[in-house]
Amino acid sequence: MSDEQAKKKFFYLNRKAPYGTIYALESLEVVLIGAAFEQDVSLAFVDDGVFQLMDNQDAAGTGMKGFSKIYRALGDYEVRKLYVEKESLETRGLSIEDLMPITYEDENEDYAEKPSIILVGKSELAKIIADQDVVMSF
Amino acid sequence: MSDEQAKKKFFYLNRKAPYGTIYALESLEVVLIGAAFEQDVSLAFVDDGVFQLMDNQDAAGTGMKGFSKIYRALGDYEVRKLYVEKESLETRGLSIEDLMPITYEDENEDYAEKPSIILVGKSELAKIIADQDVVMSF
Amino acid sequence: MSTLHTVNKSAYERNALKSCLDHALPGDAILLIEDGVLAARKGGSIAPALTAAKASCKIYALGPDLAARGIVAGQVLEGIETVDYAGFVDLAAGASRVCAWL
Amino acid sequence: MSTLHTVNKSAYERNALKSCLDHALPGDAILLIEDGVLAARKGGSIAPALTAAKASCKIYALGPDLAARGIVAGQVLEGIETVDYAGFVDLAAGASRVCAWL
Amino acid sequence: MRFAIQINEGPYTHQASDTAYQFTKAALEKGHEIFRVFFYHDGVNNGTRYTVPPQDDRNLQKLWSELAEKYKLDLVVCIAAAQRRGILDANEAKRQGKDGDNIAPGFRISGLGQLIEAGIQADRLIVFGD
Amino acid sequence: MRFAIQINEGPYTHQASDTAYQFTKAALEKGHEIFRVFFYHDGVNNGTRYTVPPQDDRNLQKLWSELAEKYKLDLVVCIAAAQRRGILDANEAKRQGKDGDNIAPGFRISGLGQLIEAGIQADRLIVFGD
Repeated sequence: MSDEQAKKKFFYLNRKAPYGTIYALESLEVVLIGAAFEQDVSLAFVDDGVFQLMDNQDAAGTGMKGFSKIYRALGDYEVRKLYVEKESLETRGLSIEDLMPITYEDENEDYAEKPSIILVGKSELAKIIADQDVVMSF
Repeated sequence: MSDEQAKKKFFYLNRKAPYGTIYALESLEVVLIGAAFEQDVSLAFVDDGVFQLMDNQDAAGTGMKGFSKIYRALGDYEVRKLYVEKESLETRGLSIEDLMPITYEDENEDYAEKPSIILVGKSELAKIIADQDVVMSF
Repeated sequence: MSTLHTVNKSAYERNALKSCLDHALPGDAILLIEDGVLAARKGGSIAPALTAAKASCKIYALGPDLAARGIVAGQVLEGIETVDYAGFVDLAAGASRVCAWL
Repeated sequence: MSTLHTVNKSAYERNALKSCLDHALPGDAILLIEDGVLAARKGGSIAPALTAAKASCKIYALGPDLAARGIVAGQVLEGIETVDYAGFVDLAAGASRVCAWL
Repeated sequence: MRFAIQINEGPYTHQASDTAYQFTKAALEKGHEIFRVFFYHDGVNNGTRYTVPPQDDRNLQKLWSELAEKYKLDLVVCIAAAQRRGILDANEAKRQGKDGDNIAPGFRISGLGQLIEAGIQADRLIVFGD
Repeated sequence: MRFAIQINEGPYTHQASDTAYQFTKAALEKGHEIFRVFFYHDGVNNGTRYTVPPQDDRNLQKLWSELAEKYKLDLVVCIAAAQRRGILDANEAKRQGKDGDNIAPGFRISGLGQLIEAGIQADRLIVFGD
């Protein structure tokens, strides 16, 4: 799959909150493995999916394994497009400041740290979906 | 548990549609087994639970096993109180005529057939819940 | 090219159908399957939203799932087309991608 | 005697909390657990409904579940009391029955 | 006080088993009695000894087995639900002509009557599910 | 056309496996190719041979195994998801020190890369879940 022409656009649609169910964690596991395949990867956080990116997650008291640090490491896996839907944040009383900072190093600009989170409106996200080859839902 | 004083009020809270998930069917299986214990049994159909009682169910095309006939047999198991919430029907554009007829034979009135379905408003149902000993949710 | 959206949840219980309608583009197809078909019944509170969506999207419901839930032919909202599993395959083949709103 | 109602679903995704609020009687207790605690955060669209319910019911949220989801102390709606698992046990023991809105 | 616990979901996919475990442990540590823990629906999947969760994660089956041993808990897996989902003990495996079993230590397979009995005998039944 | 199928839920509890089966069967009967069926999350529970559903009900594991045999389908159970949920083949059982395995005929255990590859190789990926 080294041929640029053969790259497919993979889109991970995350609509569920973390911890109450395992979908957020196991979706991340697919993203990490998928990174090795060098496709064009985007993640979307819509509806309760935006809670996956909340800052200050501490699952210790529940007995479950916390996994929020993995989102911060996505940049190292060349996963750099994390679309977060504005309307989903607003409904939940959240703003981008409530989310953890997630960045990547841009090798074309002397490894400057750049934000991976891209705020989009729902009509914009609809167009992004319409541009994908593979949509994985969890 | 033959002592009348020892009877407990068991309440089965059904809020999910049939077939999409197994909860409706496996809830019924508890009700059937539970009938042998001669407790005071009520079933409530609230929210999408009202769809469990829809007339004309035919699951053959899905490959799944239909089980709507079991509801009609509940009278034979002395399960005679099926509370259906009015507001839940209305939201879904349903009336009691859309549900299957479910009856029992009243041994105190020469085995006359009587309806098991009892239409209740949500405030009435709230009071019924407050009168129960054991609430089983599915 | 267009997207086939699938919705398998009851619109009365969850927000999946609403979210799907919010993200479908004109010309897309929406297929209601499993408990998702409950929204296709006439007279329900979700009906106006589906009727409005018909202006820009084609809406389908899986026939075997309607039948399982006791929704017979005359009770399906006008303009929603019933398909079987082979029809589902055709819709998936005819779209450029399939997006499941789980 | 009173009922302890538990809600473990996000009010933004499902209708469980709404249904619970519709069936709670004055004097009942409502405990938000698992994804149910998401409703306890200030500023969300579900907040007014919870605030209204506080007039007749006592509302609790499970602390470990709030923490897991990054909802810290100052972000919890006023009047919602945070409890731990031992507090959950006390609430269950103190009520006459426990009703789960799954 | 005497509690009974009903668990409707399997481990990991839903938080139900985690929350039920924390509740049960807290109740026992407060000196309450747990009459029975009944595993129903996908909850029966808590009772397989074949799970191998990641090393840095909790092992729910082991947590339940250990709690059962420490407090002499009665962990009952519903037989009808277990048959649909492939949870077997040695007896069931023999009866059904299967070549192995996967039930975990401290769990036993029995009928739905055990859930009803738990509802009758316990002061409170608490249901954990999806 | 070449389809890939992802199944996120186990048998019976959710309809996902039923719908995916009917879709897969219909696609094959129409002459389409199924590149792979990938079982993820609780979907791995479709691949245990220990299930014994009621005699008048469908046996989803057998339906999948038979369809796989008839059409040479590639049924892949995700290894990471399977470890959490107790689905083992003989190799995995040995590697993990377990005393038995429960994988059903026609299913194989492999990594998540198989799902990505299916997304790359197939014309359409269809996801069935909760």
